[in-house]
Amino acid sequence: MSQVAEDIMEISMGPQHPSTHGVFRMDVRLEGERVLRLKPVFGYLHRNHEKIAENASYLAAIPYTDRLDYLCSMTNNWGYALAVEKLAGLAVPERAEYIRVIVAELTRLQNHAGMVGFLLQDMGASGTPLMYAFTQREKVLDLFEELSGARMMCNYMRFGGVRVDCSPEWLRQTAALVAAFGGFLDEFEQLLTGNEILMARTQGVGVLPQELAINAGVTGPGLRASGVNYDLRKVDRYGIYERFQFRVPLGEHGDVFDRYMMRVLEMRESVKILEQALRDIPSGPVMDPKAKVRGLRPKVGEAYARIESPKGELGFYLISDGTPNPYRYRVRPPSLINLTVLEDMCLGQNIADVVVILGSIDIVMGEVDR
Amino acid sequence: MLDGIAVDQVFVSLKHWVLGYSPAAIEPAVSILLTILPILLVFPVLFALTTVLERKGLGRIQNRYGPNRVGFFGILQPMADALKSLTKEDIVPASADRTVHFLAPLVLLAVAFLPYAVLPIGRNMIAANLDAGVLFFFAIGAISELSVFMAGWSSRNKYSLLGAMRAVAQMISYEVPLLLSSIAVIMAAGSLNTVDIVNKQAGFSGIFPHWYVLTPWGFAGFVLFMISATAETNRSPFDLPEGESEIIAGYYIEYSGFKFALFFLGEYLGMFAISGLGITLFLGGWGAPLSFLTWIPSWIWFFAKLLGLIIGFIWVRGTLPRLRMDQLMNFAWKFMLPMALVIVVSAGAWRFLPQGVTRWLISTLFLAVAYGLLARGVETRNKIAKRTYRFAE
Amino acid sequence: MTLEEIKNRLQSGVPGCQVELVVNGSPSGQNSLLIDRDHGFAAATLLCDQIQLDFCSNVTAVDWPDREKTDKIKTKQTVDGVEKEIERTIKTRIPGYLEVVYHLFSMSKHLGPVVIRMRTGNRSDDVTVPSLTPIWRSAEFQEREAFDLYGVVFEGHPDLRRILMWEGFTDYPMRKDYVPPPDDELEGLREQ
Amino acid sequence: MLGLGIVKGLIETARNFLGSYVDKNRLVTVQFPEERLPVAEAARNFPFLIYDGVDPEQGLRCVACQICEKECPPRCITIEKSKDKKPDFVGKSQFYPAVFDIDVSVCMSCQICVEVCPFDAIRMDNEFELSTTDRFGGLLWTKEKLARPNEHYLAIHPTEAAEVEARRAEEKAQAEAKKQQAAVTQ
Repeated sequence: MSQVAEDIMEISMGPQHPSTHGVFRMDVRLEGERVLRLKPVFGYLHRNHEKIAENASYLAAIPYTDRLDYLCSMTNNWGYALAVEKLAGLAVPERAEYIRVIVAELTRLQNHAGMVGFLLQDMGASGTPLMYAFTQREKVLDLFEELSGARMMCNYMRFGGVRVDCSPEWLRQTAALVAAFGGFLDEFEQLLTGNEILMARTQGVGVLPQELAINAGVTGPGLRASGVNYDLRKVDRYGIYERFQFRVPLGEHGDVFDRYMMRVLEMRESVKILEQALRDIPSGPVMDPKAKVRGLRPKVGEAYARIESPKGELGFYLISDGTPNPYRYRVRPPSLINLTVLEDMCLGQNIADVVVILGSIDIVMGEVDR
Repeated sequence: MLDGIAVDQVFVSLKHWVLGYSPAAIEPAVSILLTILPILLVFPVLFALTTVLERKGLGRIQNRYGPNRVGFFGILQPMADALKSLTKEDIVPASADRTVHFLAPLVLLAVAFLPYAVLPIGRNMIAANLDAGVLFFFAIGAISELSVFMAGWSSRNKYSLLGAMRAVAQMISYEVPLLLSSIAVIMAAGSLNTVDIVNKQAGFSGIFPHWYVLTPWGFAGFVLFMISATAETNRSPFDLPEGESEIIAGYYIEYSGFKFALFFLGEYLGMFAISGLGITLFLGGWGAPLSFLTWIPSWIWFFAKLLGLIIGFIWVRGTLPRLRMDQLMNFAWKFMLPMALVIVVSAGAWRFLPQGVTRWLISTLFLAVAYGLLARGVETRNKIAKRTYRFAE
Repeated sequence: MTLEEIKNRLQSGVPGCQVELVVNGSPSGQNSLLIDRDHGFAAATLLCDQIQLDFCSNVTAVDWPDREKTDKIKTKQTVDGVEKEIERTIKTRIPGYLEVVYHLFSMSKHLGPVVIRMRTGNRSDDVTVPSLTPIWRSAEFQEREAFDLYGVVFEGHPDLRRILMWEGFTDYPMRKDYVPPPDDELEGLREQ
Repeated sequence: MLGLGIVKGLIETARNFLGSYVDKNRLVTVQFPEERLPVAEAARNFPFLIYDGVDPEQGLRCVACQICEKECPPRCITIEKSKDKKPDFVGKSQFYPAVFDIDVSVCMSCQICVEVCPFDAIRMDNEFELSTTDRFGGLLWTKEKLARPNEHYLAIHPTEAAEVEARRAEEKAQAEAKKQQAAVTQ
């Protein structure tokens, strides 16, 4: 580490650091505790997911999408399945669309709860909010295990529907969880939202102006915290989201507190969506009968599909050349692109804030490095 | 039922009984030894119990068990921890300054045991009845910063240096409110001698004791004292020197094995010492809380109150996130310091006004106005405010 | 705002810019505009400012190696006096190139994807494309990734370094003709 | 009023502290070796081969068609066809795998092999206490280690197994009927 001037200190935060949310490194130049320069370094978890998917068939790529953002495997599957359905022009039966919305919103609940828990952990609360969040997350993961067989690596969606139908018992358990989730959120907010130390540590910290957010392609709760009304569930209306009444929370200041509140308010909206979806889920097939399980050969062409994953806009860009393997398979990683503005937000703040700002962006290294 | 006094003085009479057997020539040495030995035994055992209590308390706060595998309900967990820290390899970084690196935990430990000399644990159970007991306590308390900086500097590690800088800045800046909040008590008691302070609070009016904490300025002083005590011992909302999530472990990052355990022992002993002083100044030392309870021995009351304060520390640690360095300093100098001065004024008003309701009203008025103004100052400086959010359809 | 209108706006707005509509065979119907790389930057600024495509969602590179197109053509040939139609297959070698694809959206007007593509000269020495990071900051990391995994050099990129592979790495792993180095440890496992 | 939010937070943790002694669904910890959560019926860990009847060699359903080997994303299945054939449950003579290895250290339990297998020969087990010290040999499961009786499949995935049983029984009945008809017309 070069020692430029006597009082300038260069330290490397990561890749092995308690709060970089995975193997992520930041070359930070400090003057005392104030940040002068911050260069993120990626690549420690790079497995070349895209090359693997290009050498495998369309079906074989699905279990790999679980490992992109390994906290939200269901929404990753959905993004990829949506892209292939657009590419090959497959239809999805009604019940499957409803199940997709249900599991996606469940994923959003457990991801946002986890994110708030990790953010408080970075702020020094010794594990209490994280444990409350993870208690709820366990309940959601048990539902996923009941449905798809695995807690985190669900491998559940297929092109033209979902792999397994959900039993009425499963729907009852989901309804019970959704009913109790409101209570958990009230307790969580009582512990956190009014807390003066939390407000002092996050309000006015890591401010992201609206123009920079749009220009730097920040998407998801981070963008809406800066006041931009852009939620793909409302913009693209993919799946059957236009059938549900829910609102999109918007912040004004675009600082860490707003990003925290976005997650909490979005959890409340997801609970509303889940209640409506569970109420009017139809019966019927969950898989397009004529969709073939293996050996899918879409016609030559390309397609770009994107969904509102809990981290932001997760896009899949596929080019097919008629063979069973995709010619080009590209994942648009919301975590990586949201990190573009990390340095802009951290300049001038001190080192305790760098950790909090990184936590508020909510990255998962599996998706950043692919 | 045993006569109350006998049980109360059981340790004192035990000591005199043993003294009787020692030859006259070395009698003063043996008597000193007999007062030091219990302190060296009782408080490390209390440290062991507190680690279990802390981990089980934090566990239960987080809806999980705490350690419950080693021994019955996890009681033997500290033995396991001690064994682990003894057998762990003691790694010293190559570029470390070896002697200072080795001395740091020893200095911390020596300094951690000294304050117990002036703490009245029970009726005439005090190691050294100094006239300036409180002054001695604060003088010794200031040395622990030296050992923290020795540890941070000698490990030659950037994070430990950051941690050491933070530790020194924090301890020095919270020493001032600590002293000022105890000045009100010294003023009211009229003496620096801890035994006098406890005796001043010994009387009862009706069934309530004359504890200083039950007066308005005393309660505010006690709250201020405990906040700066948390900061002094680097415990939770103020555990910036060992901010795990920011600078990994602060000044004891390069310590492993038994030296690491010594740091923890030093920190916990500092916590017990400063809680002991808090009990002596505000909670009436070893006095009984209600008049009809005086038959319980005095030292049991001291340890009961100590246990209460420890539970308070654990409770706060389980709830609050950490402050940032500049907020910590602002809070000390711009909220705690003026508040402590107002407490002194309020204690003065309490002292010279006649008894009765007016005295209560005036001193609480002082405190309430000061609190309102200073709290608004903190909120505007940190720009914290409740927020409402709009929703798009 | 159909693709045709955008194409005309581009041709009128940016003098001398060749814009070609690339039809997309899949039912997704996302056709794209192939813009020549010399006027790429000017075209992109027009798209961003005048057509308010203020959000560049996805930037990626695609490797099109040299291809052999074999097509049968029927020619009339007189063979020893008799006129016969014979089929001859001719192999035309299409030189490969690296292609960069940008998916642009408008956050203010909730406009759908406008896909623009730029192509490099060939796959070996002439691999430069104008960088659009000065226009959309979201392209910064994605262009660095395209450089790292495909070898497309972006002129005007503020900080063009490898983003995923380590500095000492020389090859471009995502190209179709990339041969990974023998992984000794793995090989050892196979023989056992 | 400064400090009110902190006090509310303290009350919240106190409620959880007391709740964990009183309220059953607050304290959710399961003491693993002594108490065990019931395994979800659809839970999956590593694949296993099914054989009917008693003898694993004879009853193995797998006909070494190698579809699963081709479709397996991490390619952890290696199959070598046998030279001779043996009759399967409907009497048709089929190949059988001489070698059927799954490298369990590579397998990511994604159950695509189960999905693509046309002969219901491979299913996902939910056994998870599988740690071994031997990294190479221990985790390369051969045919013998993979084979499990059909009863095991009926035990761990009851509903799914019931459907498969029904379908196989019906196929068997059709084959029988066709055979009788063929015998009659002869």
